[in-house]
Amino acid sequence: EDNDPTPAAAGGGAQVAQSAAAGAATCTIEQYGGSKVDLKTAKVGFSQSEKEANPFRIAETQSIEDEAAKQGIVNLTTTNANSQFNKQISDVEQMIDSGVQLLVIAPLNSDGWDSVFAKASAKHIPIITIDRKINATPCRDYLTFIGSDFAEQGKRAATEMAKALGNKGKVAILLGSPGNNVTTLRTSGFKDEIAKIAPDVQIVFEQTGNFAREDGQKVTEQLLQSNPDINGIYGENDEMALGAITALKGAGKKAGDVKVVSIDGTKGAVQAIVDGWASAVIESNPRFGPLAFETAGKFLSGEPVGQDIIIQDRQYDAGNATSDLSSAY
Amino acid sequence: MTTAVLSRPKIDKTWLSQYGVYLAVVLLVLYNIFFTPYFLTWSNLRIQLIQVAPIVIVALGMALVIGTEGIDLSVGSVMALAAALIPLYLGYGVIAAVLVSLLAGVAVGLINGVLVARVGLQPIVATLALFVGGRGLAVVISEGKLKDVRNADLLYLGSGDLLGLPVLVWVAAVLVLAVAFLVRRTVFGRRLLAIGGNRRATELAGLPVTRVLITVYVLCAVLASIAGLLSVARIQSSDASAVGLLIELSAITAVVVGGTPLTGGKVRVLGTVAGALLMQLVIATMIKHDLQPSTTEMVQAVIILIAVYVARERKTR
Amino acid sequence: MTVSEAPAIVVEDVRKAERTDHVVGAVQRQGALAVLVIVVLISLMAFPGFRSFDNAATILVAAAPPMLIALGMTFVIITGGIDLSVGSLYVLGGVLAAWASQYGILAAFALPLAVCGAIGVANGLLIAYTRMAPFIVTLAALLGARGLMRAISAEGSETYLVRDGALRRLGNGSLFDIGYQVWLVAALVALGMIVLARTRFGASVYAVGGSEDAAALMGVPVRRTKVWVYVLSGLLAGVAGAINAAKLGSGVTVLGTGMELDAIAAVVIGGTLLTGGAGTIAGTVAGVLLLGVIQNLINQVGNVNSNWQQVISGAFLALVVVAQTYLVRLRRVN
Amino acid sequence: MSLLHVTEVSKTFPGVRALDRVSFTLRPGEVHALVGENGAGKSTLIKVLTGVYQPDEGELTYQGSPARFGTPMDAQHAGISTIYQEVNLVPLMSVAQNLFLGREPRNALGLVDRKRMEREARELLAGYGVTTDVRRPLGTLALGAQQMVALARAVMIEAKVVIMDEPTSSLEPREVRTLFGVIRDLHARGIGIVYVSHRLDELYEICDAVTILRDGRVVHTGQLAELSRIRLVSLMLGREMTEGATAFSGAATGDGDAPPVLRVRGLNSRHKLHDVSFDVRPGEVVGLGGLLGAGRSETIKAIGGAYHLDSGDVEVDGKDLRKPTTVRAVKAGIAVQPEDRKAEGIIPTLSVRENIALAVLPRLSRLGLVSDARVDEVVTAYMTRLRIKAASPDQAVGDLSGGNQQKVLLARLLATGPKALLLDEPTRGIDVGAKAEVQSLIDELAAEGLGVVLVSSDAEELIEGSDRVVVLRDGVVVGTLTGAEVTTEDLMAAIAGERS
Ligand SMILES: Nc1ncnc2c1ncn2[C@@H]1O[C@H](COP(=O)(O)OP(=O)(O)OP(=O)(O)O)[C@@H](O)[C@H]1O
Ligand SMILES: Nc1ncnc2c1ncn2[C@@H]1O[C@H](COP(=O)(O)OP(=O)(O)OP(=O)(O)O)[C@@H](O)[C@H]1O
Ligand SMILES: O[C@@H]1[C@@H](O)[C@H](O)OC[C@H]1O
Ligand SMILES: [Mg+2]
Ligand SMILES: [Mg+2]
Repeated sequence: EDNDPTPAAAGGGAQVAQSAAAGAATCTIEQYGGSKVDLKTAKVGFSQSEKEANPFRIAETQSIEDEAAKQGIVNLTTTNANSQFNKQISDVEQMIDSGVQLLVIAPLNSDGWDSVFAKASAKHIPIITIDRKINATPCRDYLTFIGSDFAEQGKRAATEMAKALGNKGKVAILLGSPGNNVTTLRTSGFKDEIAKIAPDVQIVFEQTGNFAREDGQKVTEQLLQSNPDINGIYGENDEMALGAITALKGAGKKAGDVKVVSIDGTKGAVQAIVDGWASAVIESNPRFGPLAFETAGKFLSGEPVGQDIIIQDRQYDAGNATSDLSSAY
Repeated sequence: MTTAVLSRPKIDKTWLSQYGVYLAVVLLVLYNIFFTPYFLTWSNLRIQLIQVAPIVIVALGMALVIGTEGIDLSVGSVMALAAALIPLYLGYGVIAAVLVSLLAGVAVGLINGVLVARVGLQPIVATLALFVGGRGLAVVISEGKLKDVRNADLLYLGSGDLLGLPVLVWVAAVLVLAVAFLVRRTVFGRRLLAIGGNRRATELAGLPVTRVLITVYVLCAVLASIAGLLSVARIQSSDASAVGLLIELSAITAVVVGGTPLTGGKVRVLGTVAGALLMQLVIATMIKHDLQPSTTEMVQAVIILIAVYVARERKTR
Repeated sequence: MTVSEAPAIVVEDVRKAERTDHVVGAVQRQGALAVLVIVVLISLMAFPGFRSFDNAATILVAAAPPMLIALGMTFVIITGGIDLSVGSLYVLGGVLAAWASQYGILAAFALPLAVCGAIGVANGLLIAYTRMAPFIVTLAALLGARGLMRAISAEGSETYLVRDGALRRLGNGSLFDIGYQVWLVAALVALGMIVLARTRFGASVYAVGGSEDAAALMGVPVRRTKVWVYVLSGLLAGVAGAINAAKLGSGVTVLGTGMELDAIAAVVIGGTLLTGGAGTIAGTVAGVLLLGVIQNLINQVGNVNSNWQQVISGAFLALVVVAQTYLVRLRRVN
Repeated sequence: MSLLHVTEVSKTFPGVRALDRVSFTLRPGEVHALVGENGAGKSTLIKVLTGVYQPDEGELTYQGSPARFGTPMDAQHAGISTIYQEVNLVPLMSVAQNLFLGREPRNALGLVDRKRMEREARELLAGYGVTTDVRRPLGTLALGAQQMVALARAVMIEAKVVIMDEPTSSLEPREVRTLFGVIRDLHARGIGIVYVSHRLDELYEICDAVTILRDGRVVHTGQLAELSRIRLVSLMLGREMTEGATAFSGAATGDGDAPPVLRVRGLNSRHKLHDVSFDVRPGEVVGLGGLLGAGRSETIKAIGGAYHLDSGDVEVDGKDLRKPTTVRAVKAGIAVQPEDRKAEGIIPTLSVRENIALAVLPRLSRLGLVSDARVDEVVTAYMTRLRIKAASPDQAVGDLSGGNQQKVLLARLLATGPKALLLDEPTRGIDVGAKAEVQSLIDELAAEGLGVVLVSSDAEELIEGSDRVVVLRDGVVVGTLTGAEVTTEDLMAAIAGERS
């Protein structure tokens, strides 16, 4: 009865980097320090931040592991901090002690990486951060960031929300977990764009759902009681939106009564579009494996790589949800 | 049905300390009726009851354990275990899945009970081990993944109605009555309180202390696993890493705010329900006024302190 | 009754079992240390990655904040109390330290000390003067302090950066290749040992936990002692937060849940009785290190599903505590 | 000239007026007996004198000027030192630490000077006849030795008043001698002593003055020598008494030919019991004699399944218990009254009713549901029979006086309808009235055909109450006194090892 999300490997949806602007900063091994190594034999460490309840996380880890296998990287160590930040820091530090030559980090928090940088820079270990960005200097503290343009995701969600509501209505935001740039930018991107394009859309409610389904459901249940006239819910990720949809069903709403827009592109959320419960889903592609190792490979063999590698994210709505369901994760 | 056996008449105790929790619930409800739009609607009440039901169920078990001068930190992990097992056995039908998750509760309860009653560990330490390990196991079993649940029978438990009330609330209500009855009227209930009052003496009086204690921990864990499977049914998915997270603290708070002393020897079942309702209403009130978690948490802290201060036991010696 | 007037002699005869008693007693008191030594020895042989000096230094640095929290917790638990607020105070302390670092390193310590100390005072006063259970008072403080932390950090979304160079150096600099904070913590632990073992305050701490009524009748300032242990615990949690912020370079807000239970586990593994009246700081030190080493080892084993970590930690905790209980019992039966 | 004086103090607890306008005067160099039934208010008065409780009304004068002690420490600083009824030291701390707690010698750095503390502790205790490793946890010492430590601690500070609340209840005769030596010494130094005890012999031996409390009121105060024992007891109880050391009838009971109701064979427990065997026949009271630490309590507990046995058999009515557990023992008809009432007997938070019915609930219930009517029946019966004084059956046992707690405990045992009743110090710390009641109750129960095992450190009680005395030393049965041998002299000789 359960749907085991079949992740990355299956089907399409490989990440594509946006073409970098001319003159965008790059980084080479000379600038960063360190020496060339063969990626295949290099010791690589991957640090995952959150528990893998979220399909995004499953797909992300899977993609890294699959790609490593595909490229014949034999020496990959993975750790999972189970959402404990201090554990993630010691996980990474320990990998540095054990002599990794490349670090791929999906950071839990955008700040707080001083000690890791101190250790890694002493040994010139390149760090690629994926999905969330670290507030530090690329090509010095870390090598590069690969991920989405989160403010843009927020904007696109706003556009879809405005469209779904006909530029008028009351909207609630389910915020992601605090302390990272993803939440911050998805919020500001959304609000700024709404203010610009649909001033008649009012944001009446903002509570955190910690990127988690249960929290999304609980908060929405309360929200529906205090603001029964709500027209739209913006979930900063799909899990919270799916929780919100369960709450909507529980409150006796019909599909489409309240417009739901969210970010990530999980199977469940895209299916919700098919079922009429969600209006649109902006993708946040978690399949970082190929792009991360391609970047690392280039860098370690001496080629320059971008300091900020922004990927292209697709989008699902009523028009393409059914046909593109297979590329959701 | 002569004198209430649970609480001897306390001439010394003010009315407030006995009924403080209920008063607080009433006050908060009144506040909301006047100041919170749409509060006094059936659908709102319904949501509050639905949300509080799992906490009430866990708190019932916790109250029994606290009555024996124990504590059970592992309830959240038991919920996670129950949640993790359900999708695995749903293929064999809802009954099988429910039974298996209840069995997980029995197993954890037995371990806790044996560690406390036979090995003689302090409850907080004994259950700390399963608090840590139990959730770990649940996450291992579920491979850390969230699994959607679509089984209609199971979902009925989480979102269905029976005679106009959510099934979930019926289950909680029946369990409240059952536990209240257990504590007040049965031999088991009195033995439980005796153990909380003086375990050594109860032992020497020839009572089967080990058996009673183990049973209490099993009951607590089974109640937690019921809460776990109901949560799965309600959230329509099983996420072992999230279900019941930190619920041990909510449950203990409900029990203590409800007037059951941590020193054992006394259990207030209805007080526990009121305690859970009070904390639920606080959270609901805050969210409804779009106040942020920071405010909610600070208000909760103050309410806990006031409630416990008012209901605090005088020292008997 | 015919009883001689001769002066009574109550001679406690040397128990036949006294010697085994001593051995068992020592093992029980230093059980965590013994287990720690064994685990470390085995790991040294089994895991090459464990052998490096860097790895040891990493374990020590990571253990520094939990060590301070467990140190305070040891005092509290010996009085028969418990402090659940330390995890929240730790995060709060970090955020405050990071914010205050713009005014220099002294401010970065003074502010968290003041705020966390004040919450400790509140805990202590409520526990000592109202007879409310420590569990519940500090549970309220756990919520309250977390709320406060969120309130000053825009619900956790604002992360203050550490602005002070000296504080950053304290966080990531080292002396003899061992982080400054390890030295700082070692000094505080040593101080804690002296206070507990060699001062009147320390004696009061044991007396209050051993028998509160007796202590009161013997003239021990029971309430004052209780207030002080919670203050101490709050202060140490604040310092722990500050040095962690120094290390991370910012006041991270997403930390600390469950930290109080880790600290309790470490203290109990270290042989301190939750019922109060007995325990040592040396044991706590071993307990904290043991938990740190276990986490490190699980990563060493390599790609075991990291989900197993908790299972193993839980099993280990049970094992150590059960073993300890049997040792104590063995001792009693003798 | 008064050293310590209270006028018209009152103290009310919920439901009880523990002290009702009590006046009391202690003069320097006087040993003043404070007597009264259980619950008369002795301990409460002492606690008022020493700052544990604040009186509701009344004045306190100390050394001629009004005084008010907010805490026990205030009283201690003023020179009033107390040994409370239950040994009140910290068992997990070392002997030396207990002696010096709060006034540890310190070195130049302000740190506790442990060496000096331990040396001084050793020297000090030697003066009280206690030689032991002062680094040992106090709790590992025998109760008597602990009491001596408490005494040494109390006298060690420059006390002007020393208050002793039943100091001898857990001392053996030799220790009582030592204590009296200390009291005489204090007396000679002009220190005022308040002495609470239920043992009349002791009072007449050591006290000058007496104040008698009844139901929280002073019913007599004056010189002890002017008061006959019989008068004293009558005043205490408020009714006339006849002479007699104990209330045992002395009529030998027990059918010598009947098969034993309790048969104990070869009890062994490492370091504590060695091959302990004896029989108890229906209607017989078998005393267990011996010094503190002889293993009497262990024997009783082992029979009741509450003490670890390496080997041994216990039979009740010919049925072997096979590895006794407390549950099995109670089922078989063994009822044990433990020595430590507070820690192992009563359940303080529960009511009198709950405490009495506790062990027989299954009998008073159907399908696991308790019948309140049947419980009330049993509870009322025993409360009447044992004359339990409580505000109501719903009063928490923890709020009763020691004697009444003891009776509640006995009621619980009797309610189980035991065949063998094992009593460990059944009259310790209870007043003469209650004591007499308990003693005649024991006779009565034996007459009804119960087998009774009696442990008492009161030699008279043991001798007069028992038909036979089994004497233990170091966990070994060293002799049995039967018939005409059941005398104090023979008992002492057996204990001392002069006969076998
Ligand atoms: N803390 C308390 N709370 C309630 N009642 C109390 C308390 N302390 C004593 N009492 C009651 O006050 C009365 C006097 O008790 P107190 O302990 O002074 O008696 P006592 O003369 O010392 O008796 P005993 O010989 O048994 O020690 C008793 O009825 C007792 O139940
Ligand atoms: N395992 C033990 N460790 C330390 N002290 C003990 C131990 N067992 C008994 N004691 C102490 O020794 C004392 C006497 O022991 P025991 O109970 O055997 O004496 P007894 O013969 O029953 O005498 P009584 O009943 O008069 O106390 C007790 O007061 C107890 O405090
Ligand atoms: O959308 C999400 C991702 O971008 C974030 O970093 O973590 C949680 C995800 O659901
Ligand atoms: Mg008394
Ligand atoms: Mg004894």
